Amino acid sequence: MLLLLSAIHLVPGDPAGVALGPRATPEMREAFRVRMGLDQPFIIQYVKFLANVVTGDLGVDVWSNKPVSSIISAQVPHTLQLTLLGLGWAIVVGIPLGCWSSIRPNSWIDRIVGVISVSAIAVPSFIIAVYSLLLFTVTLRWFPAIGAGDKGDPWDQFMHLVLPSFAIGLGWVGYLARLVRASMLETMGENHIRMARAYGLPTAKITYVYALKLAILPTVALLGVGVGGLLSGAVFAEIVFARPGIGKLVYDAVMTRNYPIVMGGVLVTTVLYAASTLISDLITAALDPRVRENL
Amino acid sequence: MEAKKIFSDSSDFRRESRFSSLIQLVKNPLGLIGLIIVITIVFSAICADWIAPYDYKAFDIKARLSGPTWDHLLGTDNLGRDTLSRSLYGGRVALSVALISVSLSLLIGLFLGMLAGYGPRRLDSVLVLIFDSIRAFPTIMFALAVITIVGPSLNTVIAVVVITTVPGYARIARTQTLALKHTEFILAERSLGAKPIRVMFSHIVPNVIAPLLILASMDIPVVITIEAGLSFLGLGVKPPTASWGSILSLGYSFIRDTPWMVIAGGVPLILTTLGFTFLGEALRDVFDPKLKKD
Amino acid sequence: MSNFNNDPVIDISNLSVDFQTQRGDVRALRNVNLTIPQNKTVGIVGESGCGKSTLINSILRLLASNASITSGSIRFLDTNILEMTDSELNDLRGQKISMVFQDPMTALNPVITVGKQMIDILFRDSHSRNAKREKARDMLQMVGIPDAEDRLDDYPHQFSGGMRQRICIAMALMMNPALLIADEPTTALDVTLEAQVIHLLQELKNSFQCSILFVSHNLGLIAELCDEVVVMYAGEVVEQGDVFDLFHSPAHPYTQRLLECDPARIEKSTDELPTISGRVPDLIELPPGCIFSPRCVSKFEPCSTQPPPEFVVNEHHKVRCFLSQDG
Amino acid sequence: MGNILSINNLRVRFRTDGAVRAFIDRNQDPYIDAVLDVSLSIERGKTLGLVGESGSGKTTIGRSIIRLVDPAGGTIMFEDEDIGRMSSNRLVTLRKDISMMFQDPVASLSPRKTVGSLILEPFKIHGIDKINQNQKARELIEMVGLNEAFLGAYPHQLSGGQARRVGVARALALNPKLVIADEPTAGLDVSVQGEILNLMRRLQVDRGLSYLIITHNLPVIRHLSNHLAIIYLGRVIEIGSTKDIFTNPAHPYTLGLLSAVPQPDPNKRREKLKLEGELPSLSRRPTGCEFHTRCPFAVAKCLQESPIRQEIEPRRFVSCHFPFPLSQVKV
Repeated sequence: MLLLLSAIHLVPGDPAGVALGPRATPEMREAFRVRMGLDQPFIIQYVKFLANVVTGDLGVDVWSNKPVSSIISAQVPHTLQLTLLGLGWAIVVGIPLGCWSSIRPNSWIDRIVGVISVSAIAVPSFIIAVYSLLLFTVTLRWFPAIGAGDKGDPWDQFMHLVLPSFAIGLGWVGYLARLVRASMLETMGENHIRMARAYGLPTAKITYVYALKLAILPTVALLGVGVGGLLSGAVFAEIVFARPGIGKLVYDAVMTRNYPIVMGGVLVTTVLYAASTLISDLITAALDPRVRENL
Repeated sequence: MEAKKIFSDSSDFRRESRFSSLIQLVKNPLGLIGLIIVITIVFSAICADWIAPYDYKAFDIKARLSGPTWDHLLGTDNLGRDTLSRSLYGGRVALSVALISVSLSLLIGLFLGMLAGYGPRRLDSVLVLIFDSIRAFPTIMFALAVITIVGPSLNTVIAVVVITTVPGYARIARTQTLALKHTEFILAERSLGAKPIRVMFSHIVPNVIAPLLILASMDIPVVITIEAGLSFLGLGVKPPTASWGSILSLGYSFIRDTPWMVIAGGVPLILTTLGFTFLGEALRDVFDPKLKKD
Repeated sequence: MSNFNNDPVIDISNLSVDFQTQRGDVRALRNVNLTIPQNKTVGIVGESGCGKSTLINSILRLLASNASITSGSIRFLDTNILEMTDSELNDLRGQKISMVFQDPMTALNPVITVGKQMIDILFRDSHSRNAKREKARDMLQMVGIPDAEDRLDDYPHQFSGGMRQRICIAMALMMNPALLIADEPTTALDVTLEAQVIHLLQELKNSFQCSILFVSHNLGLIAELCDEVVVMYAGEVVEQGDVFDLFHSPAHPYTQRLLECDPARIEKSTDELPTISGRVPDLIELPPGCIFSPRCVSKFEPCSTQPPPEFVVNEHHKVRCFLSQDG
Repeated sequence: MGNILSINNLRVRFRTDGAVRAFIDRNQDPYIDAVLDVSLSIERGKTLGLVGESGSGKTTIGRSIIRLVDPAGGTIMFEDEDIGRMSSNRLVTLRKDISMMFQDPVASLSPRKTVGSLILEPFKIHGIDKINQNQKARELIEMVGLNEAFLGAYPHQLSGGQARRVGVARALALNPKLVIADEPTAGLDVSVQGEILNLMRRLQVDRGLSYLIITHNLPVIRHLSNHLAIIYLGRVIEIGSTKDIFTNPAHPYTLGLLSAVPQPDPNKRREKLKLEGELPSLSRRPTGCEFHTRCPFAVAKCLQESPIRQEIEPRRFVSCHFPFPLSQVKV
């Protein structure tokens, strides 16, 4: 936040000018500046902004004068649903896929899974969004095209979620598969796994208890970052599938230069991201006694 | 393990081929595919002026939104511009953005990361705090916010990409430096009287640069994606400059009329990101001893 | 070869192992013969690269994927380990043969409690969980871990290196194996802890009635603990015999030099320590004759042309060296 | 001949908790003493062995001599200067006079440099360029018994013994007066150990070097050092001539260490003193004599009073309430 605010001050040009466009009169600009508090010194602005944020006040919408906080909080659930479902895809498909290909490294199954997951990582999520829209909606007409679905109809809402969450989650399916495979292979080479083998423990137990319990740790630690990636993807998914959500809201606000909404939206995503990092840290601590001790 | 030690002896050392890594890279089928794709894309971007059938901003009023014809192999857009030519020029934009921003990030990240790792602890804390706050923004959100403030342009895209990717490089450079700081060979250099600058540039850089280069090769597709994404949202390149993102965006608007624009913008983008990712993965397999074992 | 007891626990004959590498096949083990009698401790001694790790990994069939066993057999009581199915192997491992590894810091799983890891070894038993837990506690007590009951719920990182090696030994003896393989179990420990662990092994070996295969580069430890000694050099067993015989009248020049080089044996302070000049041969292209001949000070005519067969010095003492040809 | 180095009451502390953490835990003293009240000296041209188990602080003592760690108290007199008070410029030139060899022979060589450039590195660092570089490199590599071809090799291509030789060449490049060697034989096979030790011994005689050898390996140090200092929990508990200590250890810990060394002779199996227990944690030092937790002879006095260092014969010091009388215990 500090960074963004300082960016406003450091970049050449007048934020009011950018926000209101070239045709604004000097009076309009001055009024805008006073209304946004841009006429005050930087530190005061920042402290004021923080104080407002703490009390839940994110300012008011430039055009409608509605409080930003209520506009945003209306959109949060949509984005959360989308992100969590995307994450769900990644976990439910990605982790088993990674495990599976690590059991027989360099077999043809492993190679195929490898190529597919690397490709899934490489292809941008908005391309997947556009192409899946083209294929499943325009051509095959299997899924509804746009919007979030009927409010009272959970099935309809779910159907509207399938394609967007697939689009944003696919990359992370591949990513998790690769990550789990790599850390499984690394763990499988460790001494204590050799020892478990030397004791004749059943292979399934070695793989799914002794190795996975360790190999999952880096994956869990990365899930926090993963949510950040999914939130970025959600922006595109929401635009392509014309879904409500923070991404769409902020994008529209950028187009209309609705500065408070952009700030609020970015702030809320940052908070979501921070929360997910915290959660993944807590899960790591729950799984790893060595981390727990240093908490 | 056993086998390695057997080679050691007291009158000669283990000799090895200089080109073994390159051979290994080409032997890996994915690496080879990646290399071929990357070479093709780079070639066509450099030679766009000669191989593109039309100028990227030339109109053909008679043929608007046409499908593939002999005149226009990949069809035209709503203004009648040749989609194939625009795709070729789009590659040039994508690659130059990627190249410029990745090399900037790499250099800045390397420097800051080493500074954080080798410098005083307070500086380290401050830098880490800054890196973490930048990483706390989802990239696209950050880009949207910055673009609202300074307005869209290619330079903004590069700046945003550099700012958001520097922490990744810095983090790796920092952890590597921290790990190296207490290794015996760095202590040995210090015990010989080497000053920090010498230790950093002569002994830490050569050991830190390899993982950074691998990250850079993996980052190129990410950067291309960001550029295309922002242009897709209309926040990247300014018209009439062609970018894969803007072609896609236009295609998306006319998706119910013709799929060709979406294909012409998307397929090269997919190929490029795949090519660079395959190459990056293969490079990592060759150079990262941790994963090399198998 | 000593065979005075009844059947040996392990009888290895003519074992050869190759490793495929980019440069060619590394002939890591060649024609190894070795028996481990019941209730005896056999020590394998040799410097790095002599093939001792390869040998013990072959016994448990834990060789790396680029290794191939080109000849020979490893008999455990009356079955050939090399022909065992996976399920037979799993029965063998841990239950009949168990192993203590070199580095106690990495040998235990860091995210599973010590008690759970010990109980898991008893997965073949049908006893109740509580009975298994009691057994684990008793074992920890036996190897000298104080407050064993409470410490079952601790994680490996909460123990010191010496304690972890004691835990590993306890785990190895959980199933009352017929053979315990100890691969340099004290190399990672300080001298005083090393002495403690060796002492512990001495005690346990009497109460558990099992054979021990003790691998070490330290001659002192071998002399301290073992009944019989096998000397390995560059992938071959060059000499084997009773510990007193071998230490007091070594027959192979390599064994002789090795003993001379050990600084612990040199009573008086000296300015010039003895060394073995030359180098371990490349195991991809083997020298034609005796494997030690390039470094041997007492080599003569046949040494560099033909490999020496096994000569019998006495009932308990065999050596691969032409010097012993006439007995 | 006099002493080239004498250390008096050296103390080295390490921070265990960060400032914030220490504040939260109300930890008034977030430090541990890794080295405490260490006094010892090295005679010119002679070798002092510093013996202790891992975690005893022996490596830290070595590193504080070249100020890789800063002492918290005491003096380190090198010739007539206190190393603890040297300016950073003087420290750089000091490193021409004192050089250090680190534990791991391969890992202590910068992995992306050739042996040739590693050997010439000391000259570059100290701006000595008026030398014939090729000739100097050849001289040095031949001094340690390797041939010229090695100048083009990278560290990972070397065996432990070869890398150790390169380390010796580097340490001796600038003609130092004192060489600190941390476990010079660690990780080497017995047959190679002797070669390195003989090399070090030969160079000592040729060049009048003084050595400080840090090790846990008693059989090896016996043949290399003139004097020994036995370290326990960061303190010197016994110091004296190597011969005297090996024949008449005065401190029970020294006796314990000596009898822990296994003898390569099945007739000499031990039924003797065995040290029970493990090294206590530095953050919770035992009361009284810090060795009492493992000492088989400890009595009430040992638990309460710390022993004072006493000189039991000329240049032979021991910190124990009840040292073994001389010429009574035989190892």
